[in-house]
Amino acid sequence: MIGATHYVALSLILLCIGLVGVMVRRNFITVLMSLELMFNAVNINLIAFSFRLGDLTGQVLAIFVITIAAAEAAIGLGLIIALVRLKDTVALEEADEMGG
Amino acid sequence: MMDFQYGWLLNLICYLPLAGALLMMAFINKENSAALKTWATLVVGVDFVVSIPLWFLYKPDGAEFQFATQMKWIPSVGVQYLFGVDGFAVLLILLTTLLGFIAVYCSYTAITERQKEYYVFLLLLQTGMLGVFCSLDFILFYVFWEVMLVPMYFLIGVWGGPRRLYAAIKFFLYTLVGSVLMLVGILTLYFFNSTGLAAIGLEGLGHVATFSIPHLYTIAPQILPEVQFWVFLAFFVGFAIKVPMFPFHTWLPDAHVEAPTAGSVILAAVLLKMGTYGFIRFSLPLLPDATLKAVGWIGVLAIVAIVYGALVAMAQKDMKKLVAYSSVSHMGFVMLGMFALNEAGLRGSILQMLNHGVSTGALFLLVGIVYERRHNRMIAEYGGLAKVMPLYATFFMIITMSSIGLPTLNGFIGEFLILIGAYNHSWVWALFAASGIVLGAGYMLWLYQRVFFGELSNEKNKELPDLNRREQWTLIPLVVVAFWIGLYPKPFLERMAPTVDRVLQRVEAARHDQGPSAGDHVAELAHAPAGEAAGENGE
Amino acid sequence: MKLYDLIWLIPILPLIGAIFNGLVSNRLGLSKSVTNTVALLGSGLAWLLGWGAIVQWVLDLGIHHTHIVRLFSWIQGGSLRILDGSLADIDISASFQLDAVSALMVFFVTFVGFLIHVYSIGYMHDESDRAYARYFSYLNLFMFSMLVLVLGSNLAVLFVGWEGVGLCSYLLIGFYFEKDWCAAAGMKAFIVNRIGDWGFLLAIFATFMVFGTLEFTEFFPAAAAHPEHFASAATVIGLLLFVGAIGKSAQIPLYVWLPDAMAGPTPVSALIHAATMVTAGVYMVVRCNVIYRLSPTAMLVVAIVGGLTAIFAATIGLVQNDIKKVLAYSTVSQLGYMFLGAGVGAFVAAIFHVLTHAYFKACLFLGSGSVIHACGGEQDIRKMGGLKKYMPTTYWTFLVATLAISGIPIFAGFFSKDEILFKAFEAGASDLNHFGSAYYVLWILGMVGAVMTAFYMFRLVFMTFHGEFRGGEEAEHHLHESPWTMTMPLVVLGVLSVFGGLVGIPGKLFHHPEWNLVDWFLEPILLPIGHAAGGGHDVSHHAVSLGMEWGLVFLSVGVATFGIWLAHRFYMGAEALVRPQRLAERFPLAYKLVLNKYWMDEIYDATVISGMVNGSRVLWEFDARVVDGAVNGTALTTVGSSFMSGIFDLRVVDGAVNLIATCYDVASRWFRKLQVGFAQGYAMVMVFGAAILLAVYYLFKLN
Amino acid sequence: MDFLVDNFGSILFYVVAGITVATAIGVVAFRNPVHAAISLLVTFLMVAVLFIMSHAEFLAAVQVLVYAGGIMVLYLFVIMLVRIADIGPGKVFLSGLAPLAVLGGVVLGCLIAIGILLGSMAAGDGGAAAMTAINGEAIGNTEAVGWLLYMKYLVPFEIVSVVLLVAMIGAIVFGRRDAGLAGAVEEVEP
Repeated sequence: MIGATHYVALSLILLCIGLVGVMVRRNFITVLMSLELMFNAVNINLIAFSFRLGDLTGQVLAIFVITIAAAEAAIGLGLIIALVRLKDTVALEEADEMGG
Repeated sequence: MMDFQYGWLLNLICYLPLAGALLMMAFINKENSAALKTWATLVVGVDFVVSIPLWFLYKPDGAEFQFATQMKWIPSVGVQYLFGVDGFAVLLILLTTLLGFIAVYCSYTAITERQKEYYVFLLLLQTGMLGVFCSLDFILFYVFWEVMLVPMYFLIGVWGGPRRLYAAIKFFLYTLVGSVLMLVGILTLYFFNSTGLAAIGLEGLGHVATFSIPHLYTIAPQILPEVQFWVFLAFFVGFAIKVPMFPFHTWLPDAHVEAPTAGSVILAAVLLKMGTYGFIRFSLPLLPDATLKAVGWIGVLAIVAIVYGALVAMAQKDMKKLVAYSSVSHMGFVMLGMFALNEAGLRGSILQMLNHGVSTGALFLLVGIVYERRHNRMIAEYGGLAKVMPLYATFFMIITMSSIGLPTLNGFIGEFLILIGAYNHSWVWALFAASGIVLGAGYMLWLYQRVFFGELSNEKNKELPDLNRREQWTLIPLVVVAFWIGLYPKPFLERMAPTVDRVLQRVEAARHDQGPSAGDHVAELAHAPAGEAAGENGE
Repeated sequence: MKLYDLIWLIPILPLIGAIFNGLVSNRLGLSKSVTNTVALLGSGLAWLLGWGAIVQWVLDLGIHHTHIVRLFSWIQGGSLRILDGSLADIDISASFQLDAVSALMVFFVTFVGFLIHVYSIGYMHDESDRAYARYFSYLNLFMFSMLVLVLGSNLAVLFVGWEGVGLCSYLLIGFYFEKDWCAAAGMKAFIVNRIGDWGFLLAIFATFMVFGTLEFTEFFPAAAAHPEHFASAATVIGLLLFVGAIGKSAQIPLYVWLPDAMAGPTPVSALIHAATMVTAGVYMVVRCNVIYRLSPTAMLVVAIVGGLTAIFAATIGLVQNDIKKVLAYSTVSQLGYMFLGAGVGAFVAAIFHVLTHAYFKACLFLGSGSVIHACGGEQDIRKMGGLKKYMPTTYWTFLVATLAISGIPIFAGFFSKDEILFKAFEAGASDLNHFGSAYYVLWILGMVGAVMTAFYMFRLVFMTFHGEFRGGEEAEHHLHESPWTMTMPLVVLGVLSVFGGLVGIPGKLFHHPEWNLVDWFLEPILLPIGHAAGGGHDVSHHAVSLGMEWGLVFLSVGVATFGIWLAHRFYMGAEALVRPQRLAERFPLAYKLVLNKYWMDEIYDATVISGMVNGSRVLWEFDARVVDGAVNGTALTTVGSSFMSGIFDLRVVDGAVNLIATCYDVASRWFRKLQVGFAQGYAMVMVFGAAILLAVYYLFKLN
Repeated sequence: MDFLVDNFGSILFYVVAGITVATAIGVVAFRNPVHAAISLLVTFLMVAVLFIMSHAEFLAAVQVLVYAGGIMVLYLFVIMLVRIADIGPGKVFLSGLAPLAVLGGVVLGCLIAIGILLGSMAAGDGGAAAMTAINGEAIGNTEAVGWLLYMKYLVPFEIVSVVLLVAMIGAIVFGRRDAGLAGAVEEVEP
């Protein structure tokens, strides 16, 4: 029988994939998409526990996460456009002029 | 002992300039000089207006301290927030608010750089000075005393003349030395009142720890003579530097010469009064034994200051320096009257503080006016100004006469009472001190002659404009007050009378039971209920 | 309401005029007619009110009544323990009193003041509108002060007027302030007066300490009631008061300011420096006659100073060539006579001489003003001469006044001066206070002074009005009689110089003592002193017989005539001006001594003034070097020691601190490479961090 | 077939989970962003299926509508707009760090897994009814979520909406051509 553990495991795998994507990809767009993956991982977790505990709050929380993810996507994409304007590239390591 | 009615009024007066300064910092653009000036003037103007009710609401036959506020501040060591004034402080507060207004009003064109900071400092200074006169808790008093130094330091150091840094640092350090010694004195009294201090072998009275001045008044008769001596010495140095008494006066000419006009005005009119205020508020009533022993020494120092200040003033080539040394001489009169320790002398002393504030303040204003036009204070640069600036000459003449104590003007009443008090104490004092009026006439009239009379020989002076309307209005209030005090000083004398009487009572008490066997007192009081002190503060 | 209840208004009226002219006319530059109308109204109304009040007072209350009008309580100084051990309240009120002396003073001060206001209209006509307003403002202010002085009912109010007239004198002497020497003269007057005020102030304090009050009507009776008790105090108070009088009335050694004071406009010299202000000292001594009569020492000092001044100033007057200077020294000399009178107990005679002196000296000064006006500002009598034909009115009034001052019978000065000299002689004859011989000497000095007075005054008349004009052709064309505003006061004062003395006819000589109105009028001020032995007023009238008295009268007339004859011999006719020249050549030292006023100004300059100025410079150096040097030295020591400890601090204490800082610095240089905004790097660090945290957590959790 | 019928839920889960993981790896692995985006789209859809399986029908709908419909379109827009397929070789030491990063991810994953395994979590679906009920009254899942969202979590809901608004404004500001970045451009360009 599929239980919460399975969902959590799946969620963990997705999270790790997203994490690795964030860390290794140089393409800003891909990095953002990896972030979306991580959001989804979290949502899976929330839904699973919501079902497991019989509490709808998890779903509500998931809705908030989706909303925030949308907001993040909007900002992130805006940053990509800005970066392209500035540097004509989407390589994340180009944005390294903060100091040092 | 205290009357809490209208306590808010005192707080309002004290903190209004502070609030004004904060609002100014927050909301007024530093480029907007018109708004800065208007706002600063408005704040000090309103402050003066709200301080006027003190004059009418103060009841000479009422409690010693009126308009009081009492709150906890640092309960662990017994520091309270204690505000309250007697007639003496009311007069000084009014003097401060009036002169504060004039100081702001006279700076419109004199200060062209960093105007925002300038007015903020002036307003802060105002709060500091008012706080000193309002405080009835030693620590609160000390805080305001020190707070006051900082804006003054900047006023001299930033907007001053060529040697401003030297003057500002000298002023600051000199005063600081004095005030640190004063703090030591305060702490000694504090420990004497409460637990004592084993390290210096000081045995305490065992009261609840407090810095409340009204409470300390009540224990004053029990303070041991040797404690009184050392505390008096500490206070003396602190206050004498501020007065300034000979030989602690040398910071004054430098500070005055370098300070901007408003700074000089405030310095002369109010800051110097802090020292004499301290003597009357603390040294005399708290340390009567030591006071009685010090009378001779301080009298001599005061007379030396009168004669010496006048003579040195005569030798000056710089107008501001001359006026500064005349301050030394005038403050000598104040000290002399105070330590004559009789009603006439003390009343004259207090009145002379006001007079000096008005007259010398006005003199600095006048010097500032001509300095603003010529950027030169050397007497030799001038001559014959009465021709081009008749109105200015008239004002200068009136203030000169007020300064040298011409009857019907304020200076006379003060000097008359001081000298009659001094004569009462010792005719030798009066003999020498009265020579100050001759010398005073000498240096002031010589100054007047060199600046205003004679031929208008210097080309640069030929086109000097006379006073404009604003300058006139900075001077008119002072002239009016000068005549008022000179012609009808009764309202002033009435208001200071209770303070004078109480101070003298406290001193006389010590004179009569000279040297009570102090050990018995301490033993007796050690068993007194500990709550007594707190009870007395509250009344 | 009776007019004598309004005596406070007498000084106030000119004050209003002064304020109006000072603030309004001067500021707005109102026309001269407005200015002088206001000024005349001020002084004129004061005159009318003053006379009216006096008349009503005499009629309603009588001359023995001292009428006091108390305005308000002025100075409340609390209570003081005075010498007798009781507590006295310092409560000085602003109050005025009308009694015989002040009535007499008000009588002539308002009147002469008004005349001089009128005269000034003409004299000051050439000034600019503003200067004109300033002048009249000062003049009115002077009237205010002088009237406060004479009307004050206590020493403090008297002092207000005393200082007030000093101020006005200062302002008016320095009226032409653009001339350095005018301004300097004003300052000199004020400061010298201040030296006197120093004594006066101390006298006030002493009075309070002795009597516990400053009101005349309170401490005079107290003193008179217990003469022995207050004798020594009276000496102190009397001498201190006299210091004030010396300053104000220009006696030795403080007379030096008065000749210089002639720098002011001539009407000012007439009003302030001849008729009124300078007599304030005499007024004050007479006012306090009770105190003086208690103290023989003080009396003698007053007499000696007065007598010496009288002759000393007269000798200087002999050779001066400036018309106003001569009059100035003559004033000093006459003031000396007044003090001589006061010193010998002839207080009434002293005040009488004040009155007559006011008439003839004001007339002389105004006359000289008229002359100066005509000569275009020239004051040197060597450049005048023969003015008689150009300005007859001036001449005749001047001559009359000269006769009066010389002591020719009928003329005003004769009666007063003669009475003073007679009383001096009498004091010697009756061995007053056992100082008889001293008083004889003073009488002789007075007589010699009288010769000199007659001589130098007629020298002045002859050199100015007689002979040929010596001022050159051009100046001669401008000679003219002055306008009526100037001559009218001259005439009035001239008439008074003739008849003004008749109020004080020495009736005793004719066995009609009641003829002497002045004696009758002023008698109330001489309070009877409780114990006969203490008093000096009790001069025996039997010491000098009537015949002797007549003899003295003729002697003094003879002396005056001799002076006039001498002047005529020296300065009239063919040998005019040659004889004095010869005399001067024969006694060059004496001549130079007198011409240069005994070098008194130079001596004062060399000793007191330069001593003061140099002393102040030395003190200033002392202040800058020693007193301030100590402060700066302390500062320097502190800075030095802090520098040393600074080095220690830098190397040792700070070294440790810096070491740590260096570590941080190096580390941060290395670490900052991570902080470049490289987001993925952050993420990686975060992941490892989280991993380590979790691992650590497990390690602890699981064990 | 019984096996299939009986274990339909499990089989479905494994299949869906497998696709999810595979496409997720695809997102990270594809060089071409378009491919990655399409891969991500599939992931989203699969996650929606998982939601349905957990009785979160409403959320599944939202997932499809918002993610698949909204956010993905946005990504594709940007990818089209930017038109940079290949970003060339990396200039930093990052390439060398990639294995380390993978290692870190794996280690963290393992550690979390340990945590999950250590915790006791029994299988079960005790909440199936609860997913459609509110206050014990059975209604639809959507209605129940709505009820909770608008009654109990109204304030967080409003706050989130504000966050969204802020993000919107932020995106507009970043996307603007002229202001904001204009100065920065000048500074950067030599």
